[in-house]
Amino acid sequence: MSKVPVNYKRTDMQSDQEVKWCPGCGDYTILASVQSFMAELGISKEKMVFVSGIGCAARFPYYMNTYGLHTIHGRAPAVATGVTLSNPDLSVWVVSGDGDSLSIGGNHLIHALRKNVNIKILMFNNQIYGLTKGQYSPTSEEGKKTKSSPFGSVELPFNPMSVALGAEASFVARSVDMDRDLTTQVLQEASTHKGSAFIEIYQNCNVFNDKAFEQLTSKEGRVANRINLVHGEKVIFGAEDEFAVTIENGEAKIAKRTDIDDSQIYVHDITRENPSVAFSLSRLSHGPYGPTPMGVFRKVQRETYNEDVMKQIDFAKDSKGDGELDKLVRSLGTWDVK
Amino acid sequence: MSKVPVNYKRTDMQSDQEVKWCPGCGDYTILASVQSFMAELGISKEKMVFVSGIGCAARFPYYMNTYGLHTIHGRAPAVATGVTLSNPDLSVWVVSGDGDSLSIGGNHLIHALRKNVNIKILMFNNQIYGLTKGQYSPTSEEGKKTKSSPFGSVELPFNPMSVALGAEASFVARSVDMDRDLTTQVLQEASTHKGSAFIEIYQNCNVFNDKAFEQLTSKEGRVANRINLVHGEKVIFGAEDEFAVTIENGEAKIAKRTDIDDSQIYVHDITRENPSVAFSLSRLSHGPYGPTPMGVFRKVQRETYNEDVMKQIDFAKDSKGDGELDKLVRSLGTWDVK
Amino acid sequence: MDEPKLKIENKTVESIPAVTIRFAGDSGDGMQLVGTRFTDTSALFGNDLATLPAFPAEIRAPQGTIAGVSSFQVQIADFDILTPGDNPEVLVAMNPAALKAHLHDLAPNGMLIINEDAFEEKNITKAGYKIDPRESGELDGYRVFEVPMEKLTKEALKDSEIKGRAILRSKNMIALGLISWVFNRPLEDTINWLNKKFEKLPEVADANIKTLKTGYNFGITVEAFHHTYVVEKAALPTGEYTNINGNIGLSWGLIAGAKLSNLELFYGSYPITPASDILHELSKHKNFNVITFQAEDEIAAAAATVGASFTGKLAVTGTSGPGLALKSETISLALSAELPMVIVNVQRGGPSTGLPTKPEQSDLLFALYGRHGESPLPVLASRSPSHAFYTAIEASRIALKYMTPVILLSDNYVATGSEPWKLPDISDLPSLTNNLTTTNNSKDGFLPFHRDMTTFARPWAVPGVPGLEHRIGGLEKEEGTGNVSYDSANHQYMTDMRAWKIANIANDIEPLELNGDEKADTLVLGWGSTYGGITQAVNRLNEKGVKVASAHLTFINPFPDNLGEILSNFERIIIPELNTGQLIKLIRERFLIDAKGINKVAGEPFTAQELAEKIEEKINE
Amino acid sequence: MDEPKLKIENKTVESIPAVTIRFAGDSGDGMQLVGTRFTDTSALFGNDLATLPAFPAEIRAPQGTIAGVSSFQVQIADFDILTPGDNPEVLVAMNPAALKAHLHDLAPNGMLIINEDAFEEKNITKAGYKIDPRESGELDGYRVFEVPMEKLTKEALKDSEIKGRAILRSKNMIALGLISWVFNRPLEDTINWLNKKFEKLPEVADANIKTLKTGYNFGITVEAFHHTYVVEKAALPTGEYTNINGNIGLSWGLIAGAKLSNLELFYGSYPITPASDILHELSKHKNFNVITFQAEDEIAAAAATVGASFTGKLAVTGTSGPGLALKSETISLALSAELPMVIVNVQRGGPSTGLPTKPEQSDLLFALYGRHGESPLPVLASRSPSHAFYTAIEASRIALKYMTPVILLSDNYVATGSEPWKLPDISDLPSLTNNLTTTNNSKDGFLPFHRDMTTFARPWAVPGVPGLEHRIGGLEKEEGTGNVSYDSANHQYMTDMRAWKIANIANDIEPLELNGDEKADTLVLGWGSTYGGITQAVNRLNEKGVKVASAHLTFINPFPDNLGEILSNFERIIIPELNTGQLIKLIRERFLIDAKGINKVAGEPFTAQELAEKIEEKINE
Ligand SMILES: Cc1ncc(C[n+]2csc(CCOP(=O)(O)OP(=O)(O)O)c2C)c(N)n1
Ligand SMILES: Cc1ncc(C[n+]2csc(CCOP(=O)(O)OP(=O)(O)O)c2C)c(N)n1
Ligand code: SF4
Ligand code: SF4
Ligand SMILES: [Mg+2]
Ligand SMILES: [Mg+2]
Repeated sequence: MSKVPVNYKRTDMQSDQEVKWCPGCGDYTILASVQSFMAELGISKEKMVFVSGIGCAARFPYYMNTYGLHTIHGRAPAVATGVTLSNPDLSVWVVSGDGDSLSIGGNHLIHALRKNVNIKILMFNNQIYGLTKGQYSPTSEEGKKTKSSPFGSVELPFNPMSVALGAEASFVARSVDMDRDLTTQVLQEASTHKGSAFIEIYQNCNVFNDKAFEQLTSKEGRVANRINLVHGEKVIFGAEDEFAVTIENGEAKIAKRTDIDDSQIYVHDITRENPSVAFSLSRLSHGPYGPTPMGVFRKVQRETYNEDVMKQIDFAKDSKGDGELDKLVRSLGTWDVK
Repeated sequence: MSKVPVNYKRTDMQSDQEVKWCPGCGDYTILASVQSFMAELGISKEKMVFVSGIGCAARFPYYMNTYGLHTIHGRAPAVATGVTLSNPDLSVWVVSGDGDSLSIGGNHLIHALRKNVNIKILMFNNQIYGLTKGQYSPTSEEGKKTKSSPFGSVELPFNPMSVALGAEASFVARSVDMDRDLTTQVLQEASTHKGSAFIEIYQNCNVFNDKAFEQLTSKEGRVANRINLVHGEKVIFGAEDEFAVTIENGEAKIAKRTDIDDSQIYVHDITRENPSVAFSLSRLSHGPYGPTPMGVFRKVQRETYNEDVMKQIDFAKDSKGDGELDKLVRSLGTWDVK
Repeated sequence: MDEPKLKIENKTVESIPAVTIRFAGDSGDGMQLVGTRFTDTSALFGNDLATLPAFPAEIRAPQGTIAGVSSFQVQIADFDILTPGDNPEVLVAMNPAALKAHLHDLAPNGMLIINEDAFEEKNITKAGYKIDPRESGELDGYRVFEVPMEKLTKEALKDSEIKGRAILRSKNMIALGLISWVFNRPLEDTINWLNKKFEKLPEVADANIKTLKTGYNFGITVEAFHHTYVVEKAALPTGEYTNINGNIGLSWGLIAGAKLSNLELFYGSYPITPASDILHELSKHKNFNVITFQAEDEIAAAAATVGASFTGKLAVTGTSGPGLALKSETISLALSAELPMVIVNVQRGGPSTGLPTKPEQSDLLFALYGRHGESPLPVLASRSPSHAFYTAIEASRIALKYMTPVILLSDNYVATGSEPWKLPDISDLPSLTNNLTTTNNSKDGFLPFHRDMTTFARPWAVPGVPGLEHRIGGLEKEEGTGNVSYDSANHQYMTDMRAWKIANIANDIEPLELNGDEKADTLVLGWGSTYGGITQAVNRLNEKGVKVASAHLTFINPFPDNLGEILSNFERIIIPELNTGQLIKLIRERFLIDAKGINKVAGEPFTAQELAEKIEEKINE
Repeated sequence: MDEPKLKIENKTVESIPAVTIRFAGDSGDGMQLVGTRFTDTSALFGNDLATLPAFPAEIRAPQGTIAGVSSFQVQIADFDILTPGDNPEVLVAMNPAALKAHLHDLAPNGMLIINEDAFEEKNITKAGYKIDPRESGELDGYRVFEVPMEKLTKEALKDSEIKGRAILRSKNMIALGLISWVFNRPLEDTINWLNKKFEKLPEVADANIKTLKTGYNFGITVEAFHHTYVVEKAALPTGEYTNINGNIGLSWGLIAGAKLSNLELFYGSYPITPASDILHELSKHKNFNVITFQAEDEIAAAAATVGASFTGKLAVTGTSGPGLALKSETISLALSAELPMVIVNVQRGGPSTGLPTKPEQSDLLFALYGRHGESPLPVLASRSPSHAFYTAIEASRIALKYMTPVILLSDNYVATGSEPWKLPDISDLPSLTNNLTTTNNSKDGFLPFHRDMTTFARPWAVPGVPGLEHRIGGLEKEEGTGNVSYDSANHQYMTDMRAWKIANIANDIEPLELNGDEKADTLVLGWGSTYGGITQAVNRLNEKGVKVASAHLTFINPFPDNLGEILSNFERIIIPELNTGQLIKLIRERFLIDAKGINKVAGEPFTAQELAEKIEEKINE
């Protein structure tokens, strides 16, 4: 997609629709981050398309002053696939919730990632069904008491990063609503990625699941628990950089820096073809509890589905010439009745 | 499930239905393996249930002299979930194809695995849609020419082992139709596993995708390319055991034994809590090409969904007593009209 | 502050037969709670009542806007009523948006209580008013009472441990207290309820109670309110009553269906408004051996339910329109495998995501014809919260007796509205039969498709039963053996059998009953949630001397046996529906009768008044 | 071996107007190929023809069993025919199972050619015969010819490079050669075809050609076959013809629809019998800018198609019954968002997985009512392979002009049967309009739901067009702005508008035409694939002097404007359908006419004979 110099302000990205999330919802911050980011993306706004499913998060397209399609529950990646296949020149963004993406929509998500369709998928993970007023979701922690699990849920949640990596995702990243800088960085990396990008954004639902991400957003938690993944850099974290991540026996581990030599520290490389290390990083936490990696896990270039489809069409036209109906209807052989 | 000593012969496991696969189809061999195995499982046959979706593979239940339900395309794991939840005392097996499990049924598969529902899922992977006469499937190799991809498919296939591991599967294994011994071993391991088991069985479709697994089944291929994973043993392979698998920098690699010290060889451990190593093993091949790991990748004990559900019910009955309708209808408060 | 004196001093008390009150405010203002409390107190007091909650599809839409307004309407009466009332005689508006959204419904000369503290310029503009409605003259013709609810709350709580803006959370209690005064309702019940609810937060309980009393006392004190009303106890049939909404009635009916059939209940579902509360309710009752399965989507929910049915459960799946669409293929499997199953569909406004929190009856034809192939199944509908209890049992009965999926329709109006329900004697409920079997039915091995020759049901042999191992699926099956069969004659036979089995149920259901003037020329025929509205409209017309009768279908497929005869006794058939005309299509087709529809697709139930007028119009046409 | 002499010596040649031949054998026996070759040769020769292939749902069911039998029927004629014939006059049976499965259809005194080498005891038992049918007397009344096809093949190929059992693969060529002799068809065309097909395997081409000639020569040589037949060229309208089946006709029609509307075609699908061939065919034609998307399931296929429509493509999704069930929710989204889209449903036997390779017309009501909420959309049906071409264009036209999803029904009979098609002059095909826009339609910003006041279609502004950015979805939308609206009056208005928009299409479609005796009392009304059968039956009855007319609907929703008037001109309406009565419900409901059905749900089309008899019965009732 050729970038033309377009200069927008954040307000240019705001539609005239009133934003209808609950006061205090983390979605507001993400909306602000995305609007600011899109304003500076350098693409004119008629080329931007936001596609969503159903859920609180999925109201997102209404608030973007771009083309937008609010579809049905779980199907946004498939709809977006149709959009980008039809016009590869568009910048296509999917906005979804944890239920929308990982419960009803899990299959479309993994297939879009596998195919490397050129769409960017933002999953706002509040670990709850917001719009339907608070049932547990496939990312809710085990034992969670909700309306539909009054005695506690008995399901191990998905680790969304692991799911995406297991599904051959070429770009996988994580951010959190409150951290606008990190969100912007991650969006930036995604926007320069050819193919599908999967971005999990932890998002506080202050009505049905308040403070789910406190360990990563509270004053202390954010310094203690965020493991920032930066390409090319040693993975070090903690209030005083006192911890590091190592890769030992095929597993990512957390070590006190005093216990290891600095040379043992894992140096993050988002471009590794083999997703094994990215996967092992994803296992450092199972949800936003304790030390949790944030940022880009993986960004690997691979042909996109769209490009390949277009290549076949171009090839067919080059080799057979533009299709003509006259020839088509005669292609099985004809005879004359006189 | 308590095992009572039941002695069956293979023929006891055969239903009176004529087997209707194409002559030469790999499904016959798998059927033989499964029938022999089930005969010796020590469970009486009225407790066995085979559930399937739609496809050639999915005809399987008709040929087992047990309870069987041939359902609809892709939904067998969900149907089987209902079966095992309703009667945890049953031995519930799902039989499915690569299209059934990974195309239309991908979401049910990953959710069943995540929840650790007590069902055993056999996916016969012939890398093609057999029943609909030969379209590419999500496990077909890139560039595959089929009726629906006359110019070659442009999709990266799933790596089914990676998908399952990314979805928190507690048991993951692979076999191949021709190898009845390996299939039996793997079935044996699965049957003693508490929770969901995912077993990929490479299966030759001699009509639409003949010889897809030649690199693992031909005389030379089977010695050269099969990496047999055996719990507690060093992973060594090759006609003369000349190759080994090592775990280096978080990735599984193949090394010539002459290039490494034997102590560097990975010793297989199916019980590792952390799925990272199993995942990295799954990346040794992307399909049945070249050296490919076979056998059990992972077998980790974790509470099953069924057990947890039953515990809550038992707990509720213990604490509140058996439900009584009289009390129920009064539970919101009543008043009298006189 | 002293305990308010509950003696009637300084006031005139007028006795009225019924009143309809609507509470309206911001989604965050707690109107549902106020409404429910007032309802429960009135129920305890002995009124008959019916309620209609309404809330936006957003969890909490922007404060102060029309989109964010939530409301709760209740009619209380000293006689037997069927609807939550037409136009309210009392409207409580907590802010300008609530006023704007609801004023047009208020009855002429109605009582309008507004929270004057909310009428700041900002809020007035947000609500879309150009000028303050209190000054524009548009409130002329109503009895307006401006109450400084926020000021009163702050004063009441000035010594409370609750501080800052949190104080204002209690302001809904001003409204509740005040309305309690005006309608002479004691506070005790609500005080007890508050103490229990906030057991662990006594300061919150305390704050709410204080504010509640302040509202009540405001009524006592302020001159304006000295005229108060009382609605006496209703002369309901004697008995023990509880107040339920349709989702609860339906849930309990399913539990009862399981008990009565000696089976265990399996409920597979995926959350969706307005059906989710069935999942919530059932998941509480695990001590009834109820398994609730929250699936990854509606397809999985239905599929697991098929698995549960195959394994011998009373297997139920519940959803709303979009979810029913997703379940279609799976229902067709159950139908083909002839497995018993209940599919609950709580209808809402469509198409697509539509109006998720509004009632509509627009899924009827979908329920009847919403499957590929020839796939008939029974369809029945609940007409009210208590009827939902009985229809859930009835749907279970039919499914189990005839080995078929059954669709049970409810809608948002039945599901969320409430009414007093006279508790049945549980021991009087019928026990339900099923086709479970443990014995072989032929010497050549078990025949899963060997039918019972009265019901045409096949036997139900479930895994675990030795000797009856068998295999079935969704391909066409041979009669008897159940083996896959592509034979032409067999397909014709099985198709006919499946159709006949369902048609035959017509003999096994309650005949249709007439209400109103049986000798009239005109019959108003309805189904589902329009019951209250239609019946009340017809009763009113009868009182006025208009000759008209009504009848209400529980079964839409098959029709009760006597429907044709009843219809033939009337010259004019009128069919009101909250859709563009669906039952009417079935009636016209089957009986070749030129029935006329009264239709509305506006996300709202019919009011009795509206129906009475339209019925009269049609009669006079 | 010499070139067979094509002069007619030693034989009587009888000229007959038409003949129906059925080839039947094991799935592996190549019957479809033999049938297709004979068909193509006859087409080239100038006969009119129609075909009916039939194969089992298994890829290759067990050899020698009835389940494994595959067949191909073709009628060739020297006049204009509409069906593949009723009972075949010639049956070729490659083994006992094929005989058992098809003998009962063979016309009295019909010619029966059997492969005698296959009549070994093993095969006879496998087919379910207790004794050899050749000895049981059950072949009495037919003209039986036993041909040692395997022996002949082996002899023919004794010097071939092909060895072992592979030789027998060519035995179907004996049958083709022999039938070619009996019906005086030259071999050249098939020889050329074989040479081309096996260009890279000349030894295979050679073996097949040798066997083909052997079969032909067997006819020349063997006394028994000296009586041969010729079906002369049909007096078809002059023009250029090709032979197509319905899936190809439909695929080409979609490509044409895109060309004629100056759009690009997007086809999203998931393989399913019998619709898969549309995906296969379209994926070949990428040089027409056709994008085919094989999705992970039917929901994704439909969803991607909605995305393509939003982005300005002629967006089409195709499937069969179970897949249509899965697409229901997504179609409802397109309907609510008012996006143009064509949904192709190739019907097969249901319910559930049913009879996947058999024709049935049982999805009609599902197409009409198979969505939650009030969700009307146009439904049309193809009646024949060539008609599929035109209906695909017509469905595209309606979708694009009215901004609506359109359901186009086909069925297994239309989809896999073939007929000669007189090619249209491409330049005569109409160009199709659409609602694409690049200009703003209001000074307050673009209004995506501002409708055209003749078609009620909304404008189609697609991503990439500057200034028309807008956002829509499946929640109810405000007329004009398209913003989410929960307003009651707006919902009523939009519901009415959506209904009216579709109803209004009745003015824009071809009026219904009458066939047969226009003055008759009886009208036979049909839709879809029964066209050939009904028309031929009515024509035969007319010839017999029975007064009856017929009419065939292309649009089932809305009905063509003149339908009511036409119906009112007849006293008796008969509606034959391959279902239990679906169109008839619509007709009875709409026109309050006591129409009578002729129904069959046996996985087979009606034969003309069967229909003629039943129609006459109804007339005489
Ligand atoms: C087919 C269908 N099933 C169910 C629903 C009801 N529903 C709407 S949103 C939602 C889940 C919302 O959770 P999530 O995706 O996490 O989004 P959030 O509201 O938390 O942002 C559900 C179950 C629906 N609209 N459609
Ligand atoms: C809802 C639905 N969609 C599509 C089909 C058609 N269909 C039947 S089996 C199949 C795929 C078969 O492939 P696979 O699962 O790999 O099984 P195999 O036949 O190869 O064993 C498809 C697409 C169907 N029966 N139902
Ligand atoms: S319910 Fe939760 S996620 Fe939804 S808008 Fe409110 S705070 Fe946000
Ligand atoms: S098509 Fe392939 S998978 Fe299916 S039965 Fe035949 S050989 Fe086996
Ligand atoms: Mg969520
Ligand atoms: Mg397969």
